[in-house]
Amino acid sequence: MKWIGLIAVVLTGALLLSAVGDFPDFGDPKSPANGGVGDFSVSQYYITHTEQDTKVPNVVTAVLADYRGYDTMFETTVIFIAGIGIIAILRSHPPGGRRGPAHPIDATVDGDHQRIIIGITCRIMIPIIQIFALYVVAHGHHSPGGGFQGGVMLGASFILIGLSRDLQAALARFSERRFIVLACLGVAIYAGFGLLCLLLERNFLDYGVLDGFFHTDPVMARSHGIFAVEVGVAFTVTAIMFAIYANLSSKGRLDEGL
Amino acid sequence: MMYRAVTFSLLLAIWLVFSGIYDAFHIGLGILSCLFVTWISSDLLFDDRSLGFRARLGQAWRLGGYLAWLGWQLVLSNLHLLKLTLKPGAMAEVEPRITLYRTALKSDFEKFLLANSITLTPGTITIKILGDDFYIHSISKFAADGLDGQMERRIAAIFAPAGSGSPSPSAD
Amino acid sequence: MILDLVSMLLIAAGLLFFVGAAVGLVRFPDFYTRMHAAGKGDTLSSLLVISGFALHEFKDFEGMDFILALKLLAICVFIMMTSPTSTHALIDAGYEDGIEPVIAPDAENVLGDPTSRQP
Amino acid sequence: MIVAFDIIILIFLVITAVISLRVRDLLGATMVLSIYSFLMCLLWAEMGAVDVAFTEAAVGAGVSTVFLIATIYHTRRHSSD
Repeated sequence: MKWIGLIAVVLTGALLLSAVGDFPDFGDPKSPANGGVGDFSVSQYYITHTEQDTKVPNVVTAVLADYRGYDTMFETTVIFIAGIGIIAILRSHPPGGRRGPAHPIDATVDGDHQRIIIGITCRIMIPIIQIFALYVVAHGHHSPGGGFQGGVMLGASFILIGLSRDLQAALARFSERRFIVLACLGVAIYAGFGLLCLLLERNFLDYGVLDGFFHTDPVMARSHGIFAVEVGVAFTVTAIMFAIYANLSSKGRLDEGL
Repeated sequence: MMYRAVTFSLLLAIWLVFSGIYDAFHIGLGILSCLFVTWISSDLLFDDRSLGFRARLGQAWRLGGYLAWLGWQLVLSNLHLLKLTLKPGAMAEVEPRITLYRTALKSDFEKFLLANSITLTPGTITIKILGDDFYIHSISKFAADGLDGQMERRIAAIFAPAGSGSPSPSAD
Repeated sequence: MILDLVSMLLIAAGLLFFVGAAVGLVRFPDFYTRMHAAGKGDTLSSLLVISGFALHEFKDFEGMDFILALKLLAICVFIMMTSPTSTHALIDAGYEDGIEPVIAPDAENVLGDPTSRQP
Repeated sequence: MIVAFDIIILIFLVITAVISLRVRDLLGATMVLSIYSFLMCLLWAEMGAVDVAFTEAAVGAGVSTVFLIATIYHTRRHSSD
């Protein structure tokens, strides 16, 4: 069996390597991505028109959430489905009784150092991590970042609570009901803003029509629309990251964690 | 309530430093985010809430002074390490040992500060804390001898209440 | 000009400490002594390099430069807090895993054998 | 874009990829995989794709390592091949 795998890997690798030769050079102005076919180029359009179309300085965010918003919506949905799949496969209740009590760290065996050194460091760092994650979400327009990165960091801060104390402490802040609702809410926000545009007789995810909704001109409305959609992405990613950790670390019982 | 306000303003200060864009939209978002984080994890930043605001301020001021002293100790620590690694023949001075250090500090935060300071200063790392006993790995005899009570006295001085003479056990 | 020179000096000093940490990581005899090199060399050298960057960006005393310097200072504070904690966590994990420490002949191991777990 | 830097990172990428496949101890393989992710993040940041580098640092080097460790903790630690 291993030999068949090796043959497949070598064949695929040879194909990929032979295709590398056909790539345009790095930074080639005439490559299809940069120069375009004929005289129309998508990337030229993005670079020159993003600022006047959407008032968003970060071109990547504008492409991600506006020009290619459809793609990002289904990326969010893929994350949502992955999380729901993990919950559906792993989630189980312990036999007899819904939930066992939390196990405190046994100080006589492990010592106090985990509670004192690691616990206090995590306690001080977690609010700072959370505020930084929200900063990343809110400043996706101006600097690198956005819903995915901020959401992952916000989820990671809850995972850190689960790692440094136990899972119950994290679940007390972000219960199962909350994270499932939040995950659904995120996708609903994204798709809802798209549908809102559809209801106002424009294309799906064409935020320019939402100027009445945001009380601004159409260009700023696109900027605000991007922000709203990023918040939706952040909700889903936060909830799903924590949901995956909670289910994986407790074998789906959500009782004590690692 | 007071501690919630302090947490909120600390977080808002961090947000303002990070943000760098000061229009109504972004500051509004910042206030919303800080409110959210204060709501979800305000109990994390400060554990013990028996102290008044003024005592806290004094502690924070003395903590700053202590951190400056610690920075100097960090430089000394690294010079010692550099000498051990790069000077030819200095490898003979590497005599690792595990020593016991008993502290009189009571509260968790003081112990935390002492443990991390020990880890930062010359050639010593805290391995375990069992009650009042710190088990410390030192890289050389010089480093192990550096563990006199000076650091502990400085930490106790930070959290000593200004009025009374006895060290406060409840500071955090 | 002077600021540039000072920032260069700081970065060079930071790199020197990095070299010390890297050499120590190879030359020291066991896991515990290597953690000394890895944990401490990292902290001070990162602090020095970052403060060198902060000084380098601090050219024309504008508002944004202060903000940038404050951001770098925040990174310094985070490193000061998290680095000793991670060093401690690693060394404790190594002890719990039963790695035998090298002890100098004139000293005794007060913590006891790591494999027996209880001091 | 510094070519020498690129080449060093790419060499380390190949080394870490091979190590993470060869190591029997799955926990060790996870740690090497996290180093791989971090090198990938460096490469992207160096090529100017800061957004992608940010995502890789948060997801690849951060959260996915935790997920893998949580999974290994509840399954076997050693791989059979």
